[in-house]
Amino acid sequence: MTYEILIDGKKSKLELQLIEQGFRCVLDGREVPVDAQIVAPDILSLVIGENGRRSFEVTRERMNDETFVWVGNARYAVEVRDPRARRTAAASAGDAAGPKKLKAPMPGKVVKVMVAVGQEVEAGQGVIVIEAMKMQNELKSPKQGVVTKITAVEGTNVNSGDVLVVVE
Amino acid sequence: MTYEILIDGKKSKLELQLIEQGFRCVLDGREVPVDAQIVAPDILSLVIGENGRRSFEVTRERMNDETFVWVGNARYAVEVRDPRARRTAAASAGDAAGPKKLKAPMPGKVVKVMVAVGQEVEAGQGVIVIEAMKMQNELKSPKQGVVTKITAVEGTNVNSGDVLVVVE
Amino acid sequence: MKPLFRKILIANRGEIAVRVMRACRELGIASVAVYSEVDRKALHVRKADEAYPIGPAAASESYLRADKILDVAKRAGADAIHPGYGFLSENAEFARQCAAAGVKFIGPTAEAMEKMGSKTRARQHMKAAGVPFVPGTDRGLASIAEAKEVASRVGYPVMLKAAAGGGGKGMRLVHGEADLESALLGAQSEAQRSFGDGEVYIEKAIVNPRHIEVQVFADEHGNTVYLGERECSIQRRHQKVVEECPSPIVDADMRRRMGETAVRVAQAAGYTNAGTVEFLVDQEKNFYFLEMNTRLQVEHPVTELVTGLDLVHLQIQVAAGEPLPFRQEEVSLRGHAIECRIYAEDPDNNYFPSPGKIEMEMVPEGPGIRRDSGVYAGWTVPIEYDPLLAKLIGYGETREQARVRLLRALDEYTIGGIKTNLSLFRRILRDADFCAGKLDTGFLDRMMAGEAGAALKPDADIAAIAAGLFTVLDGVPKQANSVVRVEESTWKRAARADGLR
Amino acid sequence: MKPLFRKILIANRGEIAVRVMRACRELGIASVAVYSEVDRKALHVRKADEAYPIGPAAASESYLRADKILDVAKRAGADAIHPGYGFLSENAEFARQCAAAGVKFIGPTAEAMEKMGSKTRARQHMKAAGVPFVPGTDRGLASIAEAKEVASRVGYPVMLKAAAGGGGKGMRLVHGEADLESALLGAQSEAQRSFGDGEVYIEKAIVNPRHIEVQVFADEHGNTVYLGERECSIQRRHQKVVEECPSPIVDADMRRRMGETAVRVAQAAGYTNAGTVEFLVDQEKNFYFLEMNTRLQVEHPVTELVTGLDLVHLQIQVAAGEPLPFRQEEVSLRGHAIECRIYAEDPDNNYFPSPGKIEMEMVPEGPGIRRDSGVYAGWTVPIEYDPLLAKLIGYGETREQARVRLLRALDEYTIGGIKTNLSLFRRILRDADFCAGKLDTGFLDRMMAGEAGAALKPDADIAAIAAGLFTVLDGVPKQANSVVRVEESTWKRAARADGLR
Repeated sequence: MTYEILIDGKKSKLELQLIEQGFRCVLDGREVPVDAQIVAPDILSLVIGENGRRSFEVTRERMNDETFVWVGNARYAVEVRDPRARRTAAASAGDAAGPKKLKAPMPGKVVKVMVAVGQEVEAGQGVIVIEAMKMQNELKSPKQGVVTKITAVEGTNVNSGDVLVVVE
Repeated sequence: MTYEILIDGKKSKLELQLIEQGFRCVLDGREVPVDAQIVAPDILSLVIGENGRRSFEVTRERMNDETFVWVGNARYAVEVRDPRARRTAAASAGDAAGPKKLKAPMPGKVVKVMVAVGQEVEAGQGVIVIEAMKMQNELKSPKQGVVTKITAVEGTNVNSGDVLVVVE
Repeated sequence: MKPLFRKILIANRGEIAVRVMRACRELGIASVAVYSEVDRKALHVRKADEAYPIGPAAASESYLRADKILDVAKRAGADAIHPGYGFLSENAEFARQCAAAGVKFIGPTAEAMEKMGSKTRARQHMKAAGVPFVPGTDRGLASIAEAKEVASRVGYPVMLKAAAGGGGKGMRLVHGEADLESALLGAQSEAQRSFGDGEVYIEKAIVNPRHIEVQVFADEHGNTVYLGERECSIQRRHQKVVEECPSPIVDADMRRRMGETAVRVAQAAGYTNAGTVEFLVDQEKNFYFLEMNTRLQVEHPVTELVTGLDLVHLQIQVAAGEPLPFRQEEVSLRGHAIECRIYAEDPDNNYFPSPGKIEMEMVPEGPGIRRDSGVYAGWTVPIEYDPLLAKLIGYGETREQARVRLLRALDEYTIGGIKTNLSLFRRILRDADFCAGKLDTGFLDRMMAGEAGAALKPDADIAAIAAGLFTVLDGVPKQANSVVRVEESTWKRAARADGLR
Repeated sequence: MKPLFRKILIANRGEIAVRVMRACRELGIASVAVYSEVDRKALHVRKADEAYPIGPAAASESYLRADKILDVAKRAGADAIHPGYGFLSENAEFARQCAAAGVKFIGPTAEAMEKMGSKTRARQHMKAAGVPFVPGTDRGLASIAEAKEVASRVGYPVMLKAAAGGGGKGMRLVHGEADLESALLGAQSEAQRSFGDGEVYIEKAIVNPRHIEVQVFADEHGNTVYLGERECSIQRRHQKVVEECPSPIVDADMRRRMGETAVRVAQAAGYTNAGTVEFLVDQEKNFYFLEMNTRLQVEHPVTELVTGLDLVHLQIQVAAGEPLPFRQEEVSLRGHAIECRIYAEDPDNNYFPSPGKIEMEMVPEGPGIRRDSGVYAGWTVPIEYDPLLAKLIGYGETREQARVRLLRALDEYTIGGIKTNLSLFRRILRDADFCAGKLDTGFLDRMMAGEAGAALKPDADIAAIAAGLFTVLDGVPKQANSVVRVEESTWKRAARADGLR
């Protein structure tokens, strides 16, 4: 099985082949001896190497529709593309040309909508203000374009990951 | 919905009726105001009463095929009989007349099988010795009768809940 | 033994409510929680013996509603109320209402709170008690000549401040006499424009002060003691982030002088129960009274670890009328403790609050580590309140040992689903100035402005391998039976699952 | 600063391996785990920087295999080995092999271990150092006349013991001279039958002794100190269950006398690093040397909490050749600590071991509570090793505060899936004799023989309601999306689920 894996946006090729005692693991053409065990849901214990068998605890975190893994104190954004699902993955990868959704990065209350449908906005221009825990946060347009949809309503609560505005 | 509930073997009748703000709860004919929330898998936060709203944290524990609930420090064996599944429940409730399975109460190694198939045994007679953590434990026959099956093999490991011997 | 109280209502939420409930449980006292609509599943409700709803999420409709809280106290039969910190804890009117309702308020009297509540009134009481203030004038300057005279007496740099002021309006920092006249004119006209009052006074400017506070405790029999100091100079937006006890710069003599001053402050106000006297400390280690906090502080655990005392037990005992069980000379500091305030905030977005559901929590334990938490995995941190999730406190024989133990504990600590400031502490605790104890209120802004040192991410390869393995193993069916055979490995199950494809 | 060691191999498993790894992390030293086949997922493997398999589950094939462990040390480049307790920790031959391999053994020298390893050899060394033993004779009694003379000199009751003995054979407890002659003849003939050697000697019988031990520490520069005592009288099947520091009966003078004796014991053996000298204490508070444990004890945390020291840090520092960083007169005890050993054993089945999978774990935290654990929810406790899961330690200003904090923590502690002895501690800590500090090695058997007080189960109604609610709520489908709307209650989901039926 071969996967295309993006770690913080950087692409790697990972081959995993089931063998008697676990997996044969080849990362970007380099064979890596791996001993892996799931010790709890979303927690993987890895021992890597033959001599100098380094022990790692890797934790998977899902937030909205993103996935991260923690290795020690460092958090990596990950995306795994299964070759069998490659077309779907490629199709869903947005690019700058299409419409972009501005999502709420945390739950909060919409205190101000600063744009109107049809309005032109610059990339980085403030479009929505959300308040949480008594602090206000101005959310910025993800790209230059025209506001095609506003779902946020002033005075209402939103959840993390809710779409607030679409810019096209 | 009405349930027959056994707590440490003592039977109660519990009616739970879904209402606007939760459940209407009647235990053995007595209405009990209940505010219940699942706070984590198998952990229930209960607030009971109107004035003097007592707060309880109740944890469910499943061990082999038994279920227990912890209320504070006390552990109660529970059995819930759903009226709709009553026939099944009644059928599966073993009685002294049928065959009885002797199960391993903990994982361990079978160090001795003290009976043979066809042998008559008394209730409480030692039939199997299991060793765990360097201590030996003699398991006793659950009833008087004849050994009809022995699945335990000396020198092998067993898991908690494995059937070792059947007495009929 | 007669119990101190029968039942205590805790008029608070989060970690401090849990901490007070633990003390109640230890002392054999029943605890009563109150909660707003979004807090039904909060940890403090789970830990309480009784729990009562008090209204909508907004604190003004629930945790700040003295009437509702006193009504619950009555219904539940509570004979005392612990206010925690924040909310109603420094509200003299609430303390007065408790007294009127015959419910003991665990804290100072309304009168003592009022003496300390207003800064100008506090200043008058404190002057009478001989407490040091930042040198300067209390009233407006009559002339530039007077300004020059005062400035040269207290020494430059000086700060000009509008008497009616606030928010930085009418303020000027002046480094030498050459700049004084124009600064004074500017400040006066700005004050006039902003407040309709051109009165301006002078204070010595304390450059990069330390913020050091002294814990005091007074019983209802006239005994007042000090329990060492806390260094609280690491602040962001005037919010403390890391606190420690003792301060790296306070020696036994300075501790005694600060402590005795703090006791005079408390006595001048007729203070009872736990309180904290805050000081500014300049680079020559002169200390100046800032204000008194008339409640238990968030950072009280560092004092507990270093003095070996339980301040909440003491609060309850003293409120029940017991005398302090020790005298000043029996108080001793041993070792060092450092506290990190774990907030729900996003380190990658200017530490903006990040409420939401905690999907995962791996918590540190072991030697020298204490954690006071108000949350749990599965809990949704509401958007309405303070973002404090938990306090992580490290203790050691020495400051260095406390530091490395905390770093070790931070390594064991993961919170998933929401963003937290855990990474900030890893950076602070490794900072060279922090290690050297070179702290002042500008420390954190300086550190943040410095090289971030680009978050170390040495294990991208491991992350890639793990990501792939997680994906493969997701395809392995979970066993229906929770009992897993010792001999049966994940691999065999994976192999079977693979065979089925 | 030069690191003490570069990499330490921990030749152990469970909580002690984790505890040592934490110290390594704190001191900037890499840690190496070794593990048997059933321990791949053990907590100590998860916490280590490196991990190596050393063979089958049986300890004799893995954790007791000096050759395999030294081979790993070589492969991993470890420059020191920490043996923990048990396994190879008191194996002089292993210490010698480490030295030969150029790997520092963190503990005493092989020579010191050997001096202490044999009871008779230890006795000779200790006699020379003037250490008190239980009074009596060392050699066989020549006649009944001699027996009478010795017995009346040491005082009744006395114990007759076979010189070649063990296992209770040839032993007789004698309460007065009238019974002495027949008892001696009986003991001699039983000894002759059992061991082919009729030699019998007399010792004063210590009735209901306390078991009190002294922590000693020696560096490699001739400095030896004592770090207070631990009361370990609460035992079951000669296994300690609860320990505390200080002992309720040891005052400053007795502590000094016991401590100085313990230091003489250590010095007589040329001892280095951490060690423990065990004493029997009779009802008149006379103490008698029992044996020396040449390793870190399970119960070391109570000493750490009361002295404020980290004994594992000290072990590593001393092994690296550093001098002790303090002198005897700088050691002070403050407060009180009590430890509970949480075992996987079934309280309803004579405390028989109960290994298996831990399905759930709710752990205590907060003021005064430390937990050193070697397990986690999801871990399968193997059948091959000691049943110790974790140690729960409570600290307080006073013994009473430590006690109530521990009881509070026990209230917060639930382990599901396997049986544990948590309920035993709830009973011990509420026992009247325990509260009064009236402890001796017969305490636990007496308590267990007494009224069990029928486990309190006041909340059967609550259990019934909860059981029903769990069943109903099981029918509610889990949300596919883990983000739950704040406004959306369990009830609404339940209502929808119900509507679908």
